[in-house]
Amino acid sequence: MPHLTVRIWRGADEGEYQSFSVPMRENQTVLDVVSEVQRSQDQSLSYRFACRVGVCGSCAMMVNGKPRWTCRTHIRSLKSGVVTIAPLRNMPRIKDLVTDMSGFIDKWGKAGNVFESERDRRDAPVAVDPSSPRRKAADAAIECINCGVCHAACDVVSWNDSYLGPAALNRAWSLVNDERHSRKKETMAAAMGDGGCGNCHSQGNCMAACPIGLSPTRSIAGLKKMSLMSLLGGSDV
Amino acid sequence: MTIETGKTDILIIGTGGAGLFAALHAKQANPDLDVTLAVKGLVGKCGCTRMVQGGYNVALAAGDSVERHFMDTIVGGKWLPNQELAWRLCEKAVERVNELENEVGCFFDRNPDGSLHQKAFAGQSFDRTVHKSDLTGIEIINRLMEKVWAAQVNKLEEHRAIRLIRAADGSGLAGAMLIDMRSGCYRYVAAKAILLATGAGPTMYRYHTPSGDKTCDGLNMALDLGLGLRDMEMVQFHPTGLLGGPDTRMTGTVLEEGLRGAGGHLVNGDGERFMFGYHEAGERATRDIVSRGIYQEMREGRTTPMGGVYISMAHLGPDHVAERFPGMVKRCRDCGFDLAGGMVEVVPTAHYMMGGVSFSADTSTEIDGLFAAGEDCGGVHGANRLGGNGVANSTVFGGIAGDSMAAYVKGRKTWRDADQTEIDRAVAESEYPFSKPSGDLHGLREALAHTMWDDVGVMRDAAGLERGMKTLTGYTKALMDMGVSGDHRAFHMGWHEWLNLKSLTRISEVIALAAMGRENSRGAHYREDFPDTGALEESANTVVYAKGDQLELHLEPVDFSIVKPGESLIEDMAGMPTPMVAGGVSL
Amino acid sequence: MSNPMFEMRLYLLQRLTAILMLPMVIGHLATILYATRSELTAASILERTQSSPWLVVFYTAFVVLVSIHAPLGLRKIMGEWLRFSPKLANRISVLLCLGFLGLGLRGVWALTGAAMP
Amino acid sequence: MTGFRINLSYLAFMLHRCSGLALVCFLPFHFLVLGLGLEDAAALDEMLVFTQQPLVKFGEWVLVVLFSLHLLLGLRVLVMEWAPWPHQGGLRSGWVILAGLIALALGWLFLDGVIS
Ligand SMILES: Cc1cc2nc3c(=O)[nH]c(=O)nc-3n(C[C@H](O)[C@H](O)[C@H](O)COP(=O)(O)OP(=O)(O)OC[C@H]3O[C@@H](n4cnc5c(N)ncnc54)[C@H](O)[C@@H]3O)c2cc1C
Ligand code: HEM
Ligand code: SF4
Ligand code: F3S
Ligand code: FES
Repeated sequence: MPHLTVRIWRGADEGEYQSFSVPMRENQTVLDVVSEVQRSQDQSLSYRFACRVGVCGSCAMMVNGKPRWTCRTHIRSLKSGVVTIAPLRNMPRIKDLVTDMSGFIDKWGKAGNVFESERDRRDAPVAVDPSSPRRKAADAAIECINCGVCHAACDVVSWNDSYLGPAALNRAWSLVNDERHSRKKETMAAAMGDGGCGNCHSQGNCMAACPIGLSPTRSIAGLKKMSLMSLLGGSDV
Repeated sequence: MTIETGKTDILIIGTGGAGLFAALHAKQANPDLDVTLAVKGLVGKCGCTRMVQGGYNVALAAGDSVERHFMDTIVGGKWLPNQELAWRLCEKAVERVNELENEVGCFFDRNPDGSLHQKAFAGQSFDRTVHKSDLTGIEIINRLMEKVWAAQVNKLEEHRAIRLIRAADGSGLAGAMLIDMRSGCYRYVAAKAILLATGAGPTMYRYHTPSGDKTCDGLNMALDLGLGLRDMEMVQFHPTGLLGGPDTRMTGTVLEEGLRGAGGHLVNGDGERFMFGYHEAGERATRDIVSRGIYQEMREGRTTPMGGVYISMAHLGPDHVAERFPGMVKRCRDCGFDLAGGMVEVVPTAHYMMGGVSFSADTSTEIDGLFAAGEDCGGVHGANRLGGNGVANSTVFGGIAGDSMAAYVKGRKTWRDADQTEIDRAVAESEYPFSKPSGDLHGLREALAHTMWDDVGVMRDAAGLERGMKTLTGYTKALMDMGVSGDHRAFHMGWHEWLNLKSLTRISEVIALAAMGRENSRGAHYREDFPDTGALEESANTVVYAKGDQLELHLEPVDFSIVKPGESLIEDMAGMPTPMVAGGVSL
Repeated sequence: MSNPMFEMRLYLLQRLTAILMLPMVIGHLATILYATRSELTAASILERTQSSPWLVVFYTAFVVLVSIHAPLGLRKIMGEWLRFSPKLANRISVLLCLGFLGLGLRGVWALTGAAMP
Repeated sequence: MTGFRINLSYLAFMLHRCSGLALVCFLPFHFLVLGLGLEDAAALDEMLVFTQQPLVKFGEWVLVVLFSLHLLLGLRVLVMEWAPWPHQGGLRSGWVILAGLIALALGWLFLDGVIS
């Protein structure tokens, strides 16, 4: 059976790559390879996953230098006989392939991403026209699984500690387009603040890397335009 | 062994729909409460609520009613549900969905007139499933996560609960023992009230859908406390799990039911459509029937190269399929399969556990201070869970748990003293594998998976169950002879797999025992040697207790407190698919 | 920052200056390309530039815009690549802006001085 | 540019930033040279002679290209930020290539003018 060489980061900030040889299989994802190494070669190898089908966003790693969701990345699609796997970029490392995602999640909150509305559980849901432009804009950004792949792909995130990053701002965009949301001003204020949308240089890595095919670049551009409107006082936000 | 200690008013174990809702409600009831979430993975980024595709059942629309939803649930559950719980589910779901929309911020799909869109789901007499495209769980959990982060709740992420600790004076529950998985340290958290919301999960089967972090730990901890587990033989199999081969984690993951609803064909290894041989509705028959049909084909050897059957969509037009099921098509493509134009191999896959901890409608349990909600609990669904009732269950009862716990801790100034011997025992039991030579954990897990699949699976009989039980006892012994490698504890996945296996083998035995005890066929439980339903009026629930190392089975008659077999709360037939979509579009 | 919108305002200012410069710069480029095709001497340049008061306005505006635009860009680069603190980057940017303004206006004066009344 | 940075939008960002930087470096000299005319026209003339040297010509060519590039890529950024997106994938990657081509074409025009 042909084998695949995998180089896996061991350690935390200090560490080194360790090579393993794993049997090649017809159907094999990067997560499978990592699992196989852990199961049959080194029990103590640390990695993180949950859903294994691309909905939980906890398995992202750097694969051959690119941030990816590993559970949905087929080895074959890498077209490479040697696979190098490292922990996700732009996040503090915990051990081996596991990173601390709490900073990323904190930024999500700092971007004003908490829904509020005037209604409560006794009221019926607001009628929302599914074909309205705002609903469509909100929808286009809403399916994010907060996997952090875009966050890892954005250089501004690594250069500027205060930058909220593409995922957090993408969510802010869906919120400011949510006609039910009553705290749009607060959400916009965060999106326009020091770490906000003005920091984005349209590098586009986020969009190119997002496994879901979302477009944080577009969402952030939307926020930039809305910021202009609101500073000019002409926005309905 | 040093043990870190902490104190909180309310400790919630698990962050699925049940856990997060409980945290939110407890904080709403009293913002000054100290609420702590402990979870095996990252908050909200693990468990199955996030994986919900199909949606959320709720009687919102004109023409639908709580009574109708209730009758569908009872009839679907083959008269085994606890009726008070089922009623509470259907009634509260209305409020909960409005809360999700208006307070939590879920942005469900709409009808052209702006009202919530509700789709058809199998086994229901009304289109009542609220959804956000086919990724409803992501929307629910992401919005809940945002709310919970903002609510000043303590988070113990990557903390595995290993034992619930009783009070020294026997008055109730004192706290829980956890392992901080990142450091490998033990942590005792004293709490006035604890919610068990670890989501059970039938991951001991060769093919299974749930998230990998779910390994029945909660059920195991409940058994240790002496609580009864009811209806444990009721394991729901989803008919179309992806089959990718033995060594890929994608195997077992769900291909949505809508594929069959839309007219997908199931074809066996000989290239024949076989479902009409089993049921007149063909591929559109209910989950249990289709699962058994496929299983039968597999048993008779008419399988695909990897040992399943094919699902084929191409005749509907590849472009049409790609457009209608973009998520499924992309998922298959990422895994190397062409769903839109080719044939994809599928198998029935263990999806949901209807059984679990016995609990009351206010989520309290027999142990003072312990509450339970979500998939860890038994009684709401009986013999079958309707698609869309799972997430309703976890969010409805999770919210109730938050309210109940906040009320419970009110006025309680002090924490109970822990029974130190229990704490010591928790540590000793977890340290045990480091005292043994490291072994082939994965091999054992595979063996367990095969046994459960073959002997305690889609179709059962006395001989198989007995054989299975014997083998399972052997696995329990084998596990105790097997240790893990190394001496460090930090993020040691082998160690955690050992602990997973400990829960899984024990709960597997519980399932097998309950399955032996039920000598009739109801819903998800099918006995080849007892294919009949049995008299509905004499319906009983199985309840399994642990007495020392032994498991004990009891049969307890169902209390038809609201409606008796033969009666109904609605005019027409409950549990019938809506005429529009036979078989429904569901998950 | 005292004003939470400070960052956003600077961002918008940079975009605004860019937009305003756009036609000017196109004109400037055209001039350069044109100039390469004709014999240039100091006298011919000065002759042309000093004959039009409009050019005074044009070049002054350009100098002002670019003196805002470029240091704002550098400010970001200082923060991102050199990891200067916001305070330091702000100070250097202001100095750069003043420097560019001084040098640039001096150049404009030199080129167009004769056109001034 | 490794791995995740391989996309035209990132290339555009880098080119835009580096061209901006280069222009900034050149700016003070440009102003200084113009300022020379204030003291005496002769110095400006000397300067113009100096600029006839091939190396300096090359430098000027680089500047013209970078200038055009910065302008065009800046325009792209402005369009991305302020104009509506036609569809989800509006990274305007084609613009990057186009901007490069136009910049080179202008550079050629410049060279052509200089050499002739
Ligand atoms: C693929 C899939 C699709 C589904 N689709 C639908 C659908 O369309 N409609 C529907 O109604 N239902 C659906 N279900 C069922 C539904 O997801 C579950 O019924 C429900 O979400 C369970 O919620 P829960 O809160 O009880 O548990 P979960 O959401 O599973 O959460 C369990 C939590 O407990 C944690 N945990 C586990 N063990 C421990 C431990 N030892 N210590 C600490 N924490 C622990 C886990 O990490 C997790 O956070 C689906 C299930 C799956 C798997
Ligand atoms: C019409 C002409 C110009 C346009 C349209 C333009 C446009 C832009 C834009 C949109 C940016 C922001 C890019 C970002 O943040 O990602 C920018 C940045 C910048 N510009 Fe310009 N610019 C022009 C002229 C100039 C000139 C003449 C100079 C210098 C002399 C200059 C120097 C810079 C610098 C240094 C940056 C920072 C680059 C960065 O942050 O990546 N620009 N320009
Ligand atoms: S936008 Fe895409 S890449 Fe970024 S976190 Fe969301 S799903 Fe992941
Ligand atoms: S990669 Fe970063 S710079 Fe902007 S377009 Fe994406 S957030
Ligand atoms: S394991 Fe959940 S996204 Fe990969």
